[in-house]
Amino acid sequence: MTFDINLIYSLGPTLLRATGVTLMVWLGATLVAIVLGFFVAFGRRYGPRALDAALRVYVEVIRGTPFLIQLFLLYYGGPFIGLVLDPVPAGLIGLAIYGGAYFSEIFRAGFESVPTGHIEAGVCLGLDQGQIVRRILIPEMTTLVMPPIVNMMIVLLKETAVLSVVTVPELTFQISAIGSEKYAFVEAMFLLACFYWGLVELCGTLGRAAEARFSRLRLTR
Amino acid sequence: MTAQLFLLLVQACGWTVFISVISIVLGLLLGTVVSAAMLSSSRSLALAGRIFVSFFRGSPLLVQLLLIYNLLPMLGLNVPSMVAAIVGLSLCTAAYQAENLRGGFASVPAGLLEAADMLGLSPFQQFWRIRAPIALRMTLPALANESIMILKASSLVSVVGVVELTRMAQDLSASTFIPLPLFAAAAFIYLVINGIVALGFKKAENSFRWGIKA
Amino acid sequence: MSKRIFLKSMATAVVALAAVSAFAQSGQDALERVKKAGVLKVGTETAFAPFDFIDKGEHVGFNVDMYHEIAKEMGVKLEWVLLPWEGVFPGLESGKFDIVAGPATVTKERMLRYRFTPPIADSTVALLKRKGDSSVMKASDVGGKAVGVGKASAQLTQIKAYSETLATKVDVREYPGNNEAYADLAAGRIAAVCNSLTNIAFVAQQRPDTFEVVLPPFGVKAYSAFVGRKDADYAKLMDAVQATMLKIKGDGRMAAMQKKWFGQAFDTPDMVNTPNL
Amino acid sequence: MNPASTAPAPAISVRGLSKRFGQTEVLHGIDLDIEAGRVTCLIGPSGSGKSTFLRCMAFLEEATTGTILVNGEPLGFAQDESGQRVRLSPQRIREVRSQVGMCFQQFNLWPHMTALGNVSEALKTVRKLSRAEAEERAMAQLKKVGLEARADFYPSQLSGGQQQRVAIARALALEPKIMLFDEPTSSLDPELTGEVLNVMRSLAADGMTMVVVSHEIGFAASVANRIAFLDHGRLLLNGTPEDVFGKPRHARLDQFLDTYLDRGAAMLV
Repeated sequence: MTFDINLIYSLGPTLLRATGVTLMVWLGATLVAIVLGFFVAFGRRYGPRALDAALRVYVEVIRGTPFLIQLFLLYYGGPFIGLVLDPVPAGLIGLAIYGGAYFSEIFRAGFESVPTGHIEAGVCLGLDQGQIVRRILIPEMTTLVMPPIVNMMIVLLKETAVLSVVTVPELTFQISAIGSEKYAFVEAMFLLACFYWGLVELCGTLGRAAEARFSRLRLTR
Repeated sequence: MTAQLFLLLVQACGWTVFISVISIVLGLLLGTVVSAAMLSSSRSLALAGRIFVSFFRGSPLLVQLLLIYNLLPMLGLNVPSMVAAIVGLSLCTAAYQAENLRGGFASVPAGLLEAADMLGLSPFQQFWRIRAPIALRMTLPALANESIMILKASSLVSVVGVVELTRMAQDLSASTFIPLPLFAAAAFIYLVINGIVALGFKKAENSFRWGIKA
Repeated sequence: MSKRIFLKSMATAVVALAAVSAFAQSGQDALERVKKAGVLKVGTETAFAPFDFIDKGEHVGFNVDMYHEIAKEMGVKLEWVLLPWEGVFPGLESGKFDIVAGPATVTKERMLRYRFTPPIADSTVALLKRKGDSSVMKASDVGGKAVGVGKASAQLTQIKAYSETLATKVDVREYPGNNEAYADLAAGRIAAVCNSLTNIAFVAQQRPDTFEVVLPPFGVKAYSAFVGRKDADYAKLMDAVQATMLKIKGDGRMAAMQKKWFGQAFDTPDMVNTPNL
Repeated sequence: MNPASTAPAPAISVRGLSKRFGQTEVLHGIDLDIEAGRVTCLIGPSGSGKSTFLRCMAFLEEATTGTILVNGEPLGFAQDESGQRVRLSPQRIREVRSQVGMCFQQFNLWPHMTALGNVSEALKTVRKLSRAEAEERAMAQLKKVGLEARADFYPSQLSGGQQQRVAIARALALEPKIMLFDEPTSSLDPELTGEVLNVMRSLAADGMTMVVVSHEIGFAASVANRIAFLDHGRLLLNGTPEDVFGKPRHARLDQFLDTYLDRGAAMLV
């Protein structure tokens, strides 16, 4: 087996840029997905029954099919219904729609954990709906939903690899190129493992730190 | 999109289900062992457990599969495609399931085990009669999620030469050049399989309610 | 997990990989092994029509016929190992199979790492467009338009070089694979796909209502060939395959197969020693 | 057996028991004999170490120093010839501990087993009885606590008082010689404490040796034969209810009764 370490050095700047793209798409999509997931969960719990049914279909279809296929249909099938997206927006939107379904399930569990009595207490004190969400719902469920949110963020980080299929110039797209250009597939494999493991460990460490911080806040309040 | 193409997809999904089911079961057993290691008082055992979980959760499954398929033969252990696929998927899901179970085991109240201890149940009996059933029941929703994840992730085992549902859709679209209907059909088949799995787990959850209302 | 442990385990992985590769260097001679087992194992991807593809559930194509002849001549049985393209070369390196079908366009860069067999087809590039698109009638019409091409492929080099010769440059879009590029051509994001004529002729033939080939081809002459290892213990095997293929070419069997799968026979050289790319 | 002897051999004999968690010593050199066939109540303020003391007698906590003899046999640790404190084998610990049953504040019923399952589990797995025999004996115990009609209910379907009675039945099924109760009514609604206390009363009437950590001073005063008062990890008082509660009272006890008890109970004593 041949293993050319110099190849890796020569790729430095490209890999740096690709890491940037991966992180940007991942963070952007995660942010949108969390907001989307929150509103989906909120709509399902407190909205009308028909909305719950419609959102349920969204959640189940997204969770029941592979992300690769969803993204392929969105990007290459979209234009046939008039939805033409550039690669990076398509990747961002696809990842956000995918993550939103999972985040909504996390928030659903979070909402269920808040006793109705606490919300009723807020109503009695004359808080409006927005205040109840901001001042009661969100703070109370934070500790419970933080660990699964961090977990899901890690899953999404690894799913960004799929974006290569719609030509987003992220890590997998760039690294696998050294495979097809120089036929250095083994080096590519090794690099992929290193980069994703490193990023995931980083994300996990930051996530745990954030969890610890949030739970401290809760205790001191 | 002809009936013949759809039939080929359905045949290929047989492998998807076969490999996923075996991997989930093996992963559950191995995951139990790994989570026990992580909870153990031996520091080196706990560290080994943590590294296992870190690696198999942190690196892409694609790379893990390629390593198993291509590195083991160099060490003189030639693994056939099917074995590599099952081993790779099992190790990966074991890491995720170990984390789930760790949470489940930790959340079994210590008092339940003290009660068992007072009644003279051996540590082994305490684990299998009290701790494991409760932890498993508590993590059943997570196991359902993980099973669906694995059914979807099994599309990657094509990289070691097993033609499952996604790969068949890709192969067929590379000769018919009608990817959209083929991928939509594959998505539909995944949805049906995962719907059945989700229903099965709901049933299991309901039959192990132990009187606790939903 | 702390950073130190992470670095440590990474270092261990590197050492292990190095040790494994050293171990893999020392092997039995490949030809002897193939003869002894009576089996030639060939790795390939089945998403590369008309070379290797799935038709009615069966693996067929030019490569299947060609390797059938090669194995017959060498007096061994044939065994296919079917993998996605990203799994093919790791498989070759780890000895999962003896040679790769593919084929791949012969380039200088690739010759540094692998040994090519005698070429099996002309891989001169041409353009594929949407059926009835009157804005692309000849290759030079793509100046200023978006053209899709496989990432890091030999065709990418070709279209880039060609773009330089045009008054308005081509907007080259890179795709992870040809099939994604075809899908995007159908979706309308790009005006054409640049690929070997052999491949796109087949695409147009399969979906005549959707696609159409833009003739004539352009760019420099290039050829595609099967790929094997350069290691010393593979030299005899590659020599044997090379001799066998030249025999099949010499007696006209290869031309017949080319006619069957590509619709025409190619005039290919016996070996490509100094590729244009 | 021996009518001449006024003081029967103690069921549990504690000597010089200390317990520390890290740097903090929570029990300081406690000596106490638990008389057989009698009810001993451990009382004291929160944090006085009474629960820890009880858990030491169950060997759920390991004492840092000191010895505990259960019917004359050392529990957990013994002195060897040279006076060194040595840990006994798990087998031996289990044997000695099998004479002791325990009830917890949180009941600790296993949620995945019915009431009958909870009571019969140890009969099957520890005593190795056949399923039929185990369930028959378990049923008899449930009958004793008045819950035979609830045999097939899961803990989540029972009230707190019923759960605690199942827990008592579970402990009694193994026929222990001594029963330890760790605040058995503390997590119950007031109207449910009665049914549990009644079961404990009838158990006392049957002559069971009992050690009860409780805030139910009324129960302590009326049922207990002995009261032990712990404060800051020390055994301050140890005697009959009349001795302990009667006037003049120890100043700390007076303070405790004032601070920790509802007036109604304090009136009783």
